[in-house]
Amino acid sequence: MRAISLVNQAAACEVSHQEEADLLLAMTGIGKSFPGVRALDGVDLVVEPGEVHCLLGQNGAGKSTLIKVLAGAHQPDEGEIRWQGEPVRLSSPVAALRLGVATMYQELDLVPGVSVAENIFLGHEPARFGFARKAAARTATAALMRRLGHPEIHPDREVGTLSAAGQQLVSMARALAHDARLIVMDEPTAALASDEVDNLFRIVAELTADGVAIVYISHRLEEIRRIGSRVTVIKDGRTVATGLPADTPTAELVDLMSGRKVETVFPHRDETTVDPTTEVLRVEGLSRRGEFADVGFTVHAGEIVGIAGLVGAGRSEILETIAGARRPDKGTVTVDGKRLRPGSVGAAVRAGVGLAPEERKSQALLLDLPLAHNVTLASLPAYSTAGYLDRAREHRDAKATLERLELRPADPRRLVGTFSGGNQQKAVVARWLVHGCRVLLLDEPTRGVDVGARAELYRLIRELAASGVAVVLVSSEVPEVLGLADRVLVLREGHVVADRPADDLTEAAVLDCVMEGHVMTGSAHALDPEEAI
Amino acid sequence: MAAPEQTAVRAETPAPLAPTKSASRLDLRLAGLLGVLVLLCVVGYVTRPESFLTEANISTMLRLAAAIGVVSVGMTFVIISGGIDLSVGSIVALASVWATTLATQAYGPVVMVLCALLVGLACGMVNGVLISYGKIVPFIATLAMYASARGLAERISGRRTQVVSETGFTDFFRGDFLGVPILIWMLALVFAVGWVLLNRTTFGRRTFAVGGNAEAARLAGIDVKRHTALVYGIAGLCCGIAAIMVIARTTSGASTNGLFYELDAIAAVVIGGTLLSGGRGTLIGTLIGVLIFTVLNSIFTQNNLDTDIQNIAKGVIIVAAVLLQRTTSRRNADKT
Amino acid sequence: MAAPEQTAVRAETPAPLAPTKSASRLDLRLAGLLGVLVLLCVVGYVTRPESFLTEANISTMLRLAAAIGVVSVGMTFVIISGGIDLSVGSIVALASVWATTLATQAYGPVVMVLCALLVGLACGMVNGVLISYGKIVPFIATLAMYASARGLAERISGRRTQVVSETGFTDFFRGDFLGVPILIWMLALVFAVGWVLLNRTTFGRRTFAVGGNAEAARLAGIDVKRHTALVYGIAGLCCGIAAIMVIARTTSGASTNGLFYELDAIAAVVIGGTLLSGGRGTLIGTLIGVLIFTVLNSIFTQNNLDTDIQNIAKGVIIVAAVLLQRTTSRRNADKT
Amino acid sequence: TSNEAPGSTNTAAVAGQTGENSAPGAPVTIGFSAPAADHGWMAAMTKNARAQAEQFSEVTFKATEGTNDVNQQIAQVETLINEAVDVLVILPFDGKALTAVGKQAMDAGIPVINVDRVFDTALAYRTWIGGDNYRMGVNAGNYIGQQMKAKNIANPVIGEVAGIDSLPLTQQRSKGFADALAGHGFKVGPRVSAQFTPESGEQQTANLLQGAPKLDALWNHDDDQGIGVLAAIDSASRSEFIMVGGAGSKNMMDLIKADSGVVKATVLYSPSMASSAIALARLLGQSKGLGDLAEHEVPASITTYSAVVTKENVDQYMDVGFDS
Ligand SMILES: Nc1ncnc2c1ncn2[C@@H]1O[C@H](COP(=O)(O)OP(=O)(O)OP(=O)(O)O)[C@@H](O)[C@H]1O
Ligand SMILES: Nc1ncnc2c1ncn2[C@@H]1O[C@H](COP(=O)(O)OP(=O)(O)OP(=O)(O)O)[C@@H](O)[C@H]1O
Ligand SMILES: [Mg+2]
Ligand SMILES: [Mg+2]
Repeated sequence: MRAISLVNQAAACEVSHQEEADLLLAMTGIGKSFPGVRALDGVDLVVEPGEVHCLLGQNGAGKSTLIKVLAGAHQPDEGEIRWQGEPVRLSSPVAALRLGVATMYQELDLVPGVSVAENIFLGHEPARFGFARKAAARTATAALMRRLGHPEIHPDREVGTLSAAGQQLVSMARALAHDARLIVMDEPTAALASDEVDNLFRIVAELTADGVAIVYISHRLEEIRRIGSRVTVIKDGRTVATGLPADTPTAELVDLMSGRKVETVFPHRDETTVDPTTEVLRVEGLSRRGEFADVGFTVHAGEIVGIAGLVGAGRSEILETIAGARRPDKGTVTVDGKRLRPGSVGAAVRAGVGLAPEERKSQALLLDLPLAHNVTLASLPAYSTAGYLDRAREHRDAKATLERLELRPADPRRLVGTFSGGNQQKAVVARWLVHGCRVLLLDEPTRGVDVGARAELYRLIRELAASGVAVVLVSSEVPEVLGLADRVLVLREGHVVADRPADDLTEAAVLDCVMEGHVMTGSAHALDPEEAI
Repeated sequence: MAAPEQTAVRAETPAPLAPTKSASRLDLRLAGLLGVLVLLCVVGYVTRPESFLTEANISTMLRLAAAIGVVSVGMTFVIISGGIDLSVGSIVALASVWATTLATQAYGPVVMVLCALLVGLACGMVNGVLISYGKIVPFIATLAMYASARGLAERISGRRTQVVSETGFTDFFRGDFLGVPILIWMLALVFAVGWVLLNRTTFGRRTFAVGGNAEAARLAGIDVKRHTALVYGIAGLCCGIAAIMVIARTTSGASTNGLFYELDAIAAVVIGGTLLSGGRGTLIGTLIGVLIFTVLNSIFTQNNLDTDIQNIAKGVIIVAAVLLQRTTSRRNADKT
Repeated sequence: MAAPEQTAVRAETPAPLAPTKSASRLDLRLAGLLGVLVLLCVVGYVTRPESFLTEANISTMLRLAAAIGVVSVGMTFVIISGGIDLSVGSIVALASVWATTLATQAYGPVVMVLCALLVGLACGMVNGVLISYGKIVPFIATLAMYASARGLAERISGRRTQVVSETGFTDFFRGDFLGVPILIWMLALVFAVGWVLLNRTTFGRRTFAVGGNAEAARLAGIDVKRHTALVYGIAGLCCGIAAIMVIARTTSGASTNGLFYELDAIAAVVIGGTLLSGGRGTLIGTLIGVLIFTVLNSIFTQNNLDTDIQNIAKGVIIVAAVLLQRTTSRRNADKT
Repeated sequence: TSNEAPGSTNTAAVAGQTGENSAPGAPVTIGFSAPAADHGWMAAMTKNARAQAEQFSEVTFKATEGTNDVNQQIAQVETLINEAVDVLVILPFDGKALTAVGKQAMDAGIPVINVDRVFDTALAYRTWIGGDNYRMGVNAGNYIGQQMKAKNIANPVIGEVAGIDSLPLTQQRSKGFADALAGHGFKVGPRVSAQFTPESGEQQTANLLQGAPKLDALWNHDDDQGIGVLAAIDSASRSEFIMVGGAGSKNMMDLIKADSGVVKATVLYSPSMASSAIALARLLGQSKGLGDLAEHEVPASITTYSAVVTKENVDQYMDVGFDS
C-alpha cells in the first residue's frame, strides 16, 4: 500500500476563498456491518468546502454504504463524524438534510407514480398548515429545471414516464432544492449520455464556485480527471489512499483499488475472429412505429458488432425486438438461415438468441433466487427429462461456468441479490453461456461495473466471439465499442446512419455522427479522445 | 401483482417536449368507469322506469352506499400507501357494538358517537403499529384483527343485537338536513375531507410516496413508520364513522354488522383504478366503484332476481366493467 | 407490499467473510414455525392429556385439514407466481355440486371424480386466462369467479344439498388404506406431488421465476402468460380434489361448501412464510401453516371455549406466531 | 356489558322442572354441536341448551362452539365421539351434510338427538326434535290471507323478506308461505333474501320498498333481521301495510303487544326446542321415558308448533321470546 498524503497542493488551491483550511466534513474510522458482511471497516473521508472529492473503489468496496452513513440512512457501528469541526450524530436522513448534506443515491430513489415537483420536494414540501402549496413547488421546480438546462421537463409530469436520464436530472434537482453545503453523487452518470454528462459537469462547476462541496462516485476514471479535485480510494471497506490528485495515473489507481495490475481500462482490438463464411444473424427492414425504422444488418460467426447512439436512439428497442420481446411492425430476423417467429422470446431463445438486457435488476435477474437457478433459467429444458430437473448436473454446470467467468464467490447456491454489480452482470452473461447461444445481444454490459471487472467482461466477450458466437454490443461508451467491435453501426433517432468497420472509425468520428442534428445538442463537446486513455 | 405490466420496459427520449400531465391516463380510466356507472343506471331505468331514477330510490341507494363508501375511503388510503386492511368489517362490528351497550347509551348520543370513533381509531392504530413497528405484513396483521375484533364484539354483545333506545342518536342520524338525509351528508363530507387530505395536503402526497417507493420516502426524510401507522388509524376512524351509520340505519348494534365489508371495499377501490401494489389511485374512482356495486344491487333487487343469478351476473359484470374500462381508455389514449 | 425490503441496496464484496447459504434463512423460519406448531401441540396435550394426542384425534384433525390443505397447495403455487386466488372456496362449492347432481351420480363414482376435477380445472383455467391473456388483475378476476362460481353452484343445485347415494364413491373415499383414512392419503399425495412439482421440475422453477421477476422470466424465453394460466389451472384442480374430499366427508354436495376457504388458505400460505408479493415460498411452510390452524381449532373445541374467545385468541395467536417465528430466526441468524 | 337486565329470568326457556323426571338420576355427559351462534335465533338456541343443562346437577355439558363450515362441524362431532359422550345433541348447519357423522355416532352406540335441521336418514338419529319450517310459512301465509280478506283487499301486494336463500329451511318457509297464499287466491309479490342479520335485513328491505311503491303485507322470516327490516320501513316512512315476523323474539313480541306500528304478528319458531332437546337427551341417557306419554321410551320425532303470536295471545308466549 502506498503512503497516504492528506494535504494536497492541487486541491488546496481550489478550496474556496472564504473558508481556507476549515474542513467541512471529517469522517474517521467508520465501521458498519451487515449480517455476514463487514461492509465498512474503518473508513476515513475528509472533505473541504468547494472541492469535488472523488470516491473510487471496486464493486462492493463500500462506497455506497459510506455515503448512506453520511446521509443518515445507515447508522455506523463505530467511528466519528465531524461537521465543520463539531461532532455530529446523523440519526436519520432528516438530520443529514438539516445539516446540509443532500444525496443522489445510486439506486434511483424516486417515487414513480407522483409528479416531478412532488418528488423534488418530497419530505420538505412547501406547505401552509399541512396543506401543500402546489403552485410554489411547481414554480420552484420549473426554475430548477431551467437551471439544469431542461426546461422541457414539466413539473407535473409523472416521474415514472421519464427516461433514466430524465430521472437522474430529477434526483439532481432534488439535491439542489435542499440548498445543501455538501452534495453526494453516487454514480450519477451511469445512465447519462455524453452531452448530458457535460451538462452535469457544468452544474457541478457552478456549485463548487459557490463553495458547495461534492462527493463524487464513478467507475469512469476519465470523469474524475475532468472534474475531480482529490481522490479517496476504498478497498474492502477500508480507506487505502486519500488526498490523491485527480491526475494520478490510471494504473496506479487501479492498482490501489484492486490490489492487482490491470493494464488498460478499455480494450485494444486484437486480430479479428470473424468467420466471413458463416452468417449467423441477419436483420432486415426491422421497424417499430415511433422507435426505429428499416434497420438491417448482418453478423457473422465470431463477429462483434457494436451499436453506438445517444440515449433514446432506440438501441435497446432494437435488441429487444431481435430477441422477440417486442413485436416488429415490419421486418425479419434470421438466425442461421431460419426466420424467427416475430414477437416470441421463446422461439428466439430456442434458435439460440440471448439478450443481456439494459436493466439487469429489473429485466434479467431473480434477486431472491440462487445463482444456479438464475444461470439455468433459459436452459431448463436441457436440464430436465420430461420436466424433471437434473439438479446435480445443473449445479455442476453452473459452477463450472461461474468459475470460467471468475465470478466471485462461485457459489451457485448463493442468492443473486447478494452479489455486487459486476458479478451480477457476469451472472447474466453466464445464463447465455450455459445455454450455448448463437447470438448474444449485450445491452450496456458494463454499466456500473468497476474497472477490474470490466476488463474481465471484455476478455469474456472476446472469448465468446472466438468460439463462434455472433455478438451485438450496445454501449454508450464509445471507446468500449471501438475497442471491442469489429464493425460499428451508428444509430440516430431510430435510423442506421453508419455501418463501418471499427478500424475506419475514431472516437471523434463516431461522436460526430451520433450527435449531428440531434435536438438536445446544446453543447457538443465530445469527450476528448486523449482523456479517455 | 400483475407483474408483467408493471415491469414493462420504460425508457424515454429526453426529446419529447410536450409535458404529459400525470393525471391524463387516470382521467381516461375514470371516464371509462363513469361510463360503466351510467350504463348501469340506464339499464336500471329501462327495466324499472317507474321507480329506478326516482328521488326516493336515489336517496335509498346513496344511504345504502354510505357505510361501505366511508369504509372505502379509508381503504383507499391504506391501499395507496401499499397496504391492505382485511379487518374493516370486524372493526365496524366492534365499534357498533361498543357504542350501543346499555352503559354507553346511558351517557347519551355524543358519547356514543365518540365511543364509535375512538374504538375505530384505536383498532386502526393497533393495526398500524403492528404493521409498521411490529413489521408484520399487513395481510397477516389485519387478518388477526379481523378475527379478534369480531370475537370481542361477540363477547361484548353476548351475540345479542343491541337495540338503540337513545332517541337523540337515532333522531339525528336518521334525520334530514336541507331535505337530504344526514347519512348522505356524512358520506359527502367524508369524501370531501378525504379528497382534500389525499390531494391537497402533505400528508396525502406522502401517502403516495410511501406506497410508491417506501425506501425513497424514508431517504427523503419521511417517517415512514409513523405515516403507515397513521394511515391505518385513518382507516379505523372511517370504520368508526361507518359504524355510526350502520347503527343509525339499523337502530341497533350487532356483532354481525360489517360482514364482507373488506371484500366489498377492496373491490370498490380496485375497480376504481387504485393499484393494489400501492402508490397510485384516486378517491373519485373509489366513489364510482362503490356506486357501481350499489346500483347493481338495486337493479337486481328491484327486478326480483334470484340471488344465484345475481351472483353469476355480478362476476360477469365485474369482468366486463374492467375490460370495458380498459378498452375505452386505450382507444382514447391512442387518439391523443 | 413490503417495499422497504425490496428496494434495499444489495451488493457484495468480492471477498465475502461467510458465504450465506441461500436456503438457510428460510430453514430458520420453518424451524420457528415448527416450534409454534409443537408449542400448540404441547398446549393441547397439557390441557387435554387424555384425548388430545390420541390416534383418533390426530386422525380427526388430519381429515379436517385435508380439504383446506389441498386448496392451500394450489394457493401456494398461485402466490409464489405473484398472484392471488379469491375464488377457491366457490370453486370447491361448484365442483362439489356438479359432481353430485343426480345425472352425474348416475354415471358412477369414476365420472363423479372426473367431473369434480374437470370443473375445478376449468374454473381455474378461466381465472388463468382472464388474468394472463385478459390482463385483469388477479384480485379482480378471481373476485368475479368468487361470485359467479357460487352463484352457478346455487343455480345447479337449486340451493338444495345433494345427497350422494352412489355408495361406491362414499365407501371408497370414506374408507381406510393400511389403517390410514383415504383422505389423509390424498392429502399426503397432493402435498408430495406438489412438492416435487415445485422443487424438482422445470414447471416449479418457472413458477418462482414468474413470481420473482416476470419481465426477467419473459426475456429468458419463458411463456409467462401460458405459465400463469397453468398455475391457476393447478389451483383449480386442487379445488376439484378438495371438493371430492368435502363430498366424501359430508356425503353430499352443497353450494354452501368451501365458505371462507380463500381466507383460510391464504392465511396458511402466508403464515407458512410465502411472500404475498411472489417469488419466494415453500410448501412445507404451507403444510405447517394449515396444521397450526387445525390444531388451534382442535384445542379450542376440546377445551370447550366460546366462539368469541376463540376468535379473539386466534387473532392474538396469529400475531404471536409471526413475531415468535421472526425472533427465533433472527436470533439464530445472529449466532452464525 | 350486555343489554340483559341483571337477574332477568326469561332470557332462556327451560323445561323439565316438574314431575317425576325432574329428580336427579344417573350422571349423563351430553355433547352439543351447533352452527355458529352468529345471529339472535341461533345464539338463543345455544344459550337455551346451556341453560337447560345447568338445570340438571347430574348432567355434564360439552358444547363445541359453532361453525358454519360443515367440514368443521363434522370434525367437532367426531371429537365428541372420540371423547365418548353419552348422548349427542346435534343441530347441523346442513342436515344432509352431517348425516354421515350422525350415523357414525349412532353406530358407535351414542344416541343422537337431531335438532331442527333434519338428517337425511333416520339411521343417523335416535330422536328428532324441531320446528316445521313449511308450516311456519303456511301459518304466516294463512294469517296474512285472512287479514287481507278481512280488509277486503282484492289484489294485495304481499312482500317477503326471506333468510339465507341457500338454506333448505328458507326454501321450505317460502314454499309454505306461497302455498298458503295460493290457497287464498293470492301470490307472493316482491321478495328479497337477507342474511339473518339486522344489517342485511335493512339493506334488502330498503331496496324492496323502493321497488314496491305500495304494499299490503310483508312477511319477514326472522325477527333478528327484523330489527333492520323495521328500521328500513321507518326510514322510508311507510306504514300502509301490515308486517308479520318470524321465530318470535322478545323485542318483536313487545312491539306486537304495543300495537303501535306495522308489526301485527309473528310466527313462532321457538329456540325453546334446544332446551327440550337437552331435556330429552338427559332422559335418553338415563333410559327414561316422557312422563305424560304412555310410551316407555322417548318418541323418535317431535315437531314443535309454529303458533301465530298476535296482540291477543302475546302474553301467553312472552316466556319463550328470545333476545334478538
Ligand atoms: N415503455 C415505453 N413506452 C413508450 N415509449 C418507450 C418505451 N420504452 C422506450 N420508449 C421510446 O423508445 C425510444 C428509444 O428508447 P431508449 O431510451 O431505450 O433507447 P436506447 O437507445 O436504448 O437508449 P439507452 O442508451 O438508454 O439504452 C424513445 O423514444 C423512448 O421514448
Ligand atoms: N443492506 C445491506 N444488507 C447487507 N449487505 C449489504 C447491504 N448494503 C450493502 N451491503 C454489503 O456491503 C458491501 C458494500 O456495498 P456497497 O453497496 O457499499 O458497495 P459499492 O462500493 O457502492 O459498490 P458498487 O460500485 O457496485 O456500487 C457489499 O459487500 C454489500 O454486499
Ligand atoms: Mg454503490
Ligand atoms: Mg437502452
